Amino acid sequence: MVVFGTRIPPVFSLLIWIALWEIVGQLDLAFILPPFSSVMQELVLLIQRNDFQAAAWLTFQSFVIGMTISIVFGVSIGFIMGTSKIANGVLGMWVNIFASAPLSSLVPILMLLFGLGQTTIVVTVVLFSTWIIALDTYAGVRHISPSLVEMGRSFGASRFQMLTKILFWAALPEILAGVRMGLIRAVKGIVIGQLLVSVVALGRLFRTFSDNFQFEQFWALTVTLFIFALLFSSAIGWLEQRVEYYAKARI
Amino acid sequence: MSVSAALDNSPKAATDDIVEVRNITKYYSPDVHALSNVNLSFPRGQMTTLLGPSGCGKTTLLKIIAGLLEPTEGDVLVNGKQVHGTGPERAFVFQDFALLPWATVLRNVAFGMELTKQDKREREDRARHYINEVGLAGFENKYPHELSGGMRQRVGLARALAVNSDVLLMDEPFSAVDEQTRRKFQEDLLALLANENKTVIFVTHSIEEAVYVSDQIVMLSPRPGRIHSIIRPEFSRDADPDEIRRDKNYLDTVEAIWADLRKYLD
Amino acid sequence: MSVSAALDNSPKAATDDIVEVRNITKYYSPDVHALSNVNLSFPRGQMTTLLGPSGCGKTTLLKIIAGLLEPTEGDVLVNGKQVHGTGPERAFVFQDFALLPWATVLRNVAFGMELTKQDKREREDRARHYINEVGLAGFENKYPHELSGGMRQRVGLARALAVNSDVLLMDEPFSAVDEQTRRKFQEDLLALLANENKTVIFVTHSIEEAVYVSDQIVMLSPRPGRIHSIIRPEFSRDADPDEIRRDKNYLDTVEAIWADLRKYLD
Amino acid sequence: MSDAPSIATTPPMPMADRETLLGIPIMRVYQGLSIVLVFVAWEIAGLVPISIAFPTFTGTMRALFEMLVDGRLFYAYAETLKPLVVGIVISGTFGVIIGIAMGLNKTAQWFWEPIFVVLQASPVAALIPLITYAYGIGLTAKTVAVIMLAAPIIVLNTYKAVRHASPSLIEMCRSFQGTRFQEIWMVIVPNAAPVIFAGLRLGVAAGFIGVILAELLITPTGVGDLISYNRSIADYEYMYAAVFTVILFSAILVGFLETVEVNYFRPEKKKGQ
Amino acid sequence: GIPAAAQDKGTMRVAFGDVPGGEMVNFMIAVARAAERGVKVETSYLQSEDLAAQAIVSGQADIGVGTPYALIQKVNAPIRMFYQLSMLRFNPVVNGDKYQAWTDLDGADVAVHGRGSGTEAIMQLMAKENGVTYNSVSYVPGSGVRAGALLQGRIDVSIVDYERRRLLEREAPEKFIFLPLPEIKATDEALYANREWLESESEAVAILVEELIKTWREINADPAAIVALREKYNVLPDIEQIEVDELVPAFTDGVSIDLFPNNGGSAESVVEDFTFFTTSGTLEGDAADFKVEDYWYLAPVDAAVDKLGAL
Ligand SMILES: Nc1ncnc2c1ncn2[C@@H]1O[C@H](COP(=O)(O)OP(=O)(O)OP(=O)(O)O)[C@@H](O)[C@H]1O
Ligand SMILES: Nc1ncnc2c1ncn2[C@@H]1O[C@H](COP(=O)(O)OP(=O)(O)OP(=O)(O)O)[C@@H](O)[C@H]1O
Ligand SMILES: [Mg+2]
Ligand SMILES: [Mg+2]
Repeated sequence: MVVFGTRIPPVFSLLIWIALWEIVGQLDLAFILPPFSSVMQELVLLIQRNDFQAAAWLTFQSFVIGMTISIVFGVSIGFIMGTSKIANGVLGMWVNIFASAPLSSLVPILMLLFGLGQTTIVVTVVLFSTWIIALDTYAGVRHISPSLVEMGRSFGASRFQMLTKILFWAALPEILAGVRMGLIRAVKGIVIGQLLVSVVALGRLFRTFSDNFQFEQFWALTVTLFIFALLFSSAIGWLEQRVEYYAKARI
Repeated sequence: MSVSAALDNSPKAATDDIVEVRNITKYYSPDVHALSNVNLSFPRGQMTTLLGPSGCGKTTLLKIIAGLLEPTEGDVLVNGKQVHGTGPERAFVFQDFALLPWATVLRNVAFGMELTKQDKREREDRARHYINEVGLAGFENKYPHELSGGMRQRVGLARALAVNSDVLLMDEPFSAVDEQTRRKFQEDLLALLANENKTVIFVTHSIEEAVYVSDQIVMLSPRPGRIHSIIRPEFSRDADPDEIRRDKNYLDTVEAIWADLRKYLD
Repeated sequence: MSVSAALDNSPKAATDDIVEVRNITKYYSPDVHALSNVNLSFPRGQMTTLLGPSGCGKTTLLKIIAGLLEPTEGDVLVNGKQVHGTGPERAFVFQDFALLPWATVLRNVAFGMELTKQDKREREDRARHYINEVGLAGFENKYPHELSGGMRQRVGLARALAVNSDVLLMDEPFSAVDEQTRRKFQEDLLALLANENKTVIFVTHSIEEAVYVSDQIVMLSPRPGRIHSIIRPEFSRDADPDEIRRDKNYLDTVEAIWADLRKYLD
Repeated sequence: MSDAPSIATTPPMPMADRETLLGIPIMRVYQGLSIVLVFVAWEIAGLVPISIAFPTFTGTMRALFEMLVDGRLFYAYAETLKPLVVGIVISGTFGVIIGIAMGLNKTAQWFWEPIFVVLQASPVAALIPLITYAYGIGLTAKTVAVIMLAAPIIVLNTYKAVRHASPSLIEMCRSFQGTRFQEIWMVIVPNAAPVIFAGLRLGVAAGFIGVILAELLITPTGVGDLISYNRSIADYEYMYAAVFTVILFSAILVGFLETVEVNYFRPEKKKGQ
Repeated sequence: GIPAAAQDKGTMRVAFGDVPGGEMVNFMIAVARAAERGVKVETSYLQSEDLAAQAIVSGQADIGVGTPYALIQKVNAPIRMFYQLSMLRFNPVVNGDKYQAWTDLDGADVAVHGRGSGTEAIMQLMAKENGVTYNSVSYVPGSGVRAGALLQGRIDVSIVDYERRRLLEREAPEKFIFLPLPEIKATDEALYANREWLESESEAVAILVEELIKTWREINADPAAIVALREKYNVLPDIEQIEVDELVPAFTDGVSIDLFPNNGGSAESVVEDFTFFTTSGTLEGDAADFKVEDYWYLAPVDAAVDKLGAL
């Protein structure tokens, strides 16, 4: 948007929304919505709490482990689907079901199978992110220009060279897009899962805050999660931008 | 100009054919019959063009020669020996260039050698040489998306030249660049090939281009592709481009081919 | 053949120019200067081609004439009156065809009339007429994706003809179809236009095409596009295509233009 | 010019995807096998059992069948679908309108895009427990949960679709003197339709998650109630049967929407296949 | 902390079916004391009681908190309750603007915890006794959620725990009327575990049970001691300040209504449970047919009471 000849970047409209929030909060219009400023104060306190830090650290660790596993899984499944018709038919069916199913309803079952520790959270991350990574990788593999593959073959590339020197790089933009989507889904999955079973302190904090009408803290926790999700996904977005230039150049 | 009958190789060519195809038939599926019993010889050091209406099987034939497609029946011979699959004596130049978007011009040109694990230093020197040769000196560290279509095709050509194959296979190499660039490219290609001793097999839709660049033109009939006729344009290639384009033989050949092909169009 | 100096309109044309552009300058942004002070006249009933190196502003000029782009400076006159925006007297034929993928050939051809809310019955009759005219009878109920590139372009042409504009604007109408189809199309287009009294403004990269189809060729210099020269090929269009392509005037004109343009290529 | 003598050539083997087994396409056979495999694994895990709270596949199917027969399942889905349908209709209508506005108007885009991007990328489900305080425990609360999850994705997809409408089609419309309204209605919207529908499909999937969550977190009704009630009385077979129907239902729903889209909105696709 | 001298007497993993809060402080004090005697306790907090029960059944945790009568009866789970933590003390509550007494509730919309829950049982029992019929019974799990909905005016008739009763009285004094209940003698929360585990870890279980009884008795004697004890053992350091402030009044109230049994349950209390839970429909069958040892494992409690003397 341009005002008085200056271009105002879109993110600045968020400031308007925040201002609106502050006003609604100050006017005390809805008791579940305290002013943004007091939420921010609580946020500063929140991130100093031991139980929050422990929960955040545990979640973060599980995230890194879970995402690593689902990238390996997802990319492999995507490549297998992209290269074999049968695998595509069989795996594709399951991947599609899991990618669109309300997996949250499975989280209580996961707890049963994987215990009350970190494993369950890691599995949640994997369960929520693998499928979309697989689907995007598959799209990426299908998207690879056949002439690039033929080029590799005509210069005598081995299967391994083909995979590591051509196919992987050619599908990279989609893979990254998939990883970003998977990440967003995993954050959502963890939050939903924790609301449903609350193995880590995150879900517990949400419950405590809402049960005790501590809405400042509640929103502070929510905002923290939002920021975390946005930071994570913009980090990958930045990586995507770096490979975007050739994604655009592809035919 | 001589229009020889199909299958009847000119005696001179028969003595030294670098590539031969015998009884090639190709079905993509039971009801897609792309090529039917094609026999052809490609004389060493000459430029042969495959010409024909759209969908007649030109690309199919070229890919079979390259070893990228298996024929349903028939053999491909290189230097008299039957071959299966791709081989270092044949290099492909792609219509859509097939450059690695994430690699620089230098790495792209050296890529064929990278795959055969040649020493990095050596292959880059060689790549640089061919980058100069196709007139791209100074662009070594650019990425494909920073180049114009014509320049990208030159990178693809340099890559094929750099692996030092005897046979260059080109599938409509100029169709993705604009007309004026294309015309320039044709002239440059001829100049370049005059120095290198290459055999070129070239697919095009352009009758003028075919006649202008080739020693031998193979005309295919509509699907299933068969050899319709083989034409050897006969005019001196020593004249300058403009003169060639006014040459009576040149114009007659173009005209004869056009008269032949236009009946296949919708 | 006469190569007139830029800006110097031939006296005959001046008497009846259906479209005129005056002092057209176009900046896309302060540092993208696409056109610089272009003055041109387009004689009624004639075919004018815009020719020039890639990126010189041909498309920009055509869109300004069509009213799809606002010039930074200068005016467009149609029938002597200054115009702003698009108008029913000018119809565009798009390079990428611009057909509605969800509409049949019939609806696509009638679409211009649908927009001006003509009676359905009437506009479909008219559409059918032009579908016949461009040789697509029987394809009325097909969807664009079921047609070949050449057939799609014919649909785009029929759509432009159906609205009965005096001026047809064509931006590289044949660049998306293959060479042989294109050649056929050129001949068909000339035959078609011989019956309809249209003024055509045509952008192309192909020198042969420009010389073959046009009454007047406007050559633009590289960005910022200025008029480099205006050429009126002079040979009889009554001869058959093959003869025209051998005509000395034709060949000379092609050669002169090529000599001029090749210096702009990389 | 002589044609080569035509030698009788045998066509190649039929392609893999045309192969059939007893008249069923081979792909379906493999898919069926994989499903059987998963169910067998489930059955074995339930027989071991890996946990008392983990029923066998056959037990679950028996429970499912029973709930089908006595109508409990239908009643539950009728309950669940109420807020889902209302929520999807609301977020579909307003989502598409806002999305189109964003795609056509720079200021609208400036204002709405970041907030929807934030909402889409963030775990808004965290706010579901708050809904009770604002909207109580009834249909409204659940509808709000559906809207919260479904709207952002519908808006953003519509916006992107409109944004990326083919510029040459728009120019074509303008060159034939189409009005702005015609441009939007006859070119931009149909052109964007497939992506808008993809967005609606994703929105329905997200909304379904929303309604299930609301039923698990706000008040147990419908399928959520089947899950939590049966869990609380330790009828695990029924609980798993309910979870199973949730997954199955969403797969069927998504497939159904795809069919609707192809059949009614893009005739050329249907004809092409 | 655990004194270095204490030897390892085993580990127990406790799964709560609720988020940590003030009402758990007494239990955690007993746990801390057991820890001092060499028992290591790990705690996890799950979203609901039935999830916690599943965790015990599947071996993900050792000790659960709740009253898993239905679970034991339905799936014949080899789990047994072994310590009675608290008594069922619920508070039926109505919006004072609309209703004043049980007899007003004919045609009212009632919100209870869950289908087949003790809260529903109580509300249905009272309806029967007062000859009224509710218009609808809806299920809103979580006393906190019901309290919130009451405050918001979204529901008018419900039943909450004593903690939420205090909250309602604090947040909206005068607005709500708490309806009278006849005395109900049934367990609200008990500790339970796998029978086998109880036998194999008898030493650790004995220590825990002893400490529980001691702590319960201390608090029953002086509810205000809860604050000092919490500080001494650094129990639940992260709970909210509001909850800390509420500790003394809440425990004082609790003690006054006999919320915390002195002896950790007995065969007699179990029989009373049978009576209540069969009436409420949680258990199917006739109360007289139930056997204590099918549901409870009283050996540790009996031993501890013997050792400490019955009160
Ligand atoms: N992978 C494939 N599977 C099935 N049919 C194919 C395949 N590739 C090509 N065909 C069909 O085989 C025939 C020959 O195709 P080919 O690409 O060789 O023609 P072409 O002469 O190169 O055409 P063009 O001039 O359009 O490039 C065509 O009818 C085409 O539809
Ligand atoms: N929308 C735009 N914004 C900014 N610059 C533009 C835009 N459209 C075109 N240009 C620039 O203006 C110049 C003229 O463009 P135009 O498309 O008119 O050239 P052209 O002669 O049609 O080229 P070509 O032969 O490649 O079609 C080019 O340098 C181009 O990069
Ligand atoms: Mg081809
Ligand atoms: Mg252009």
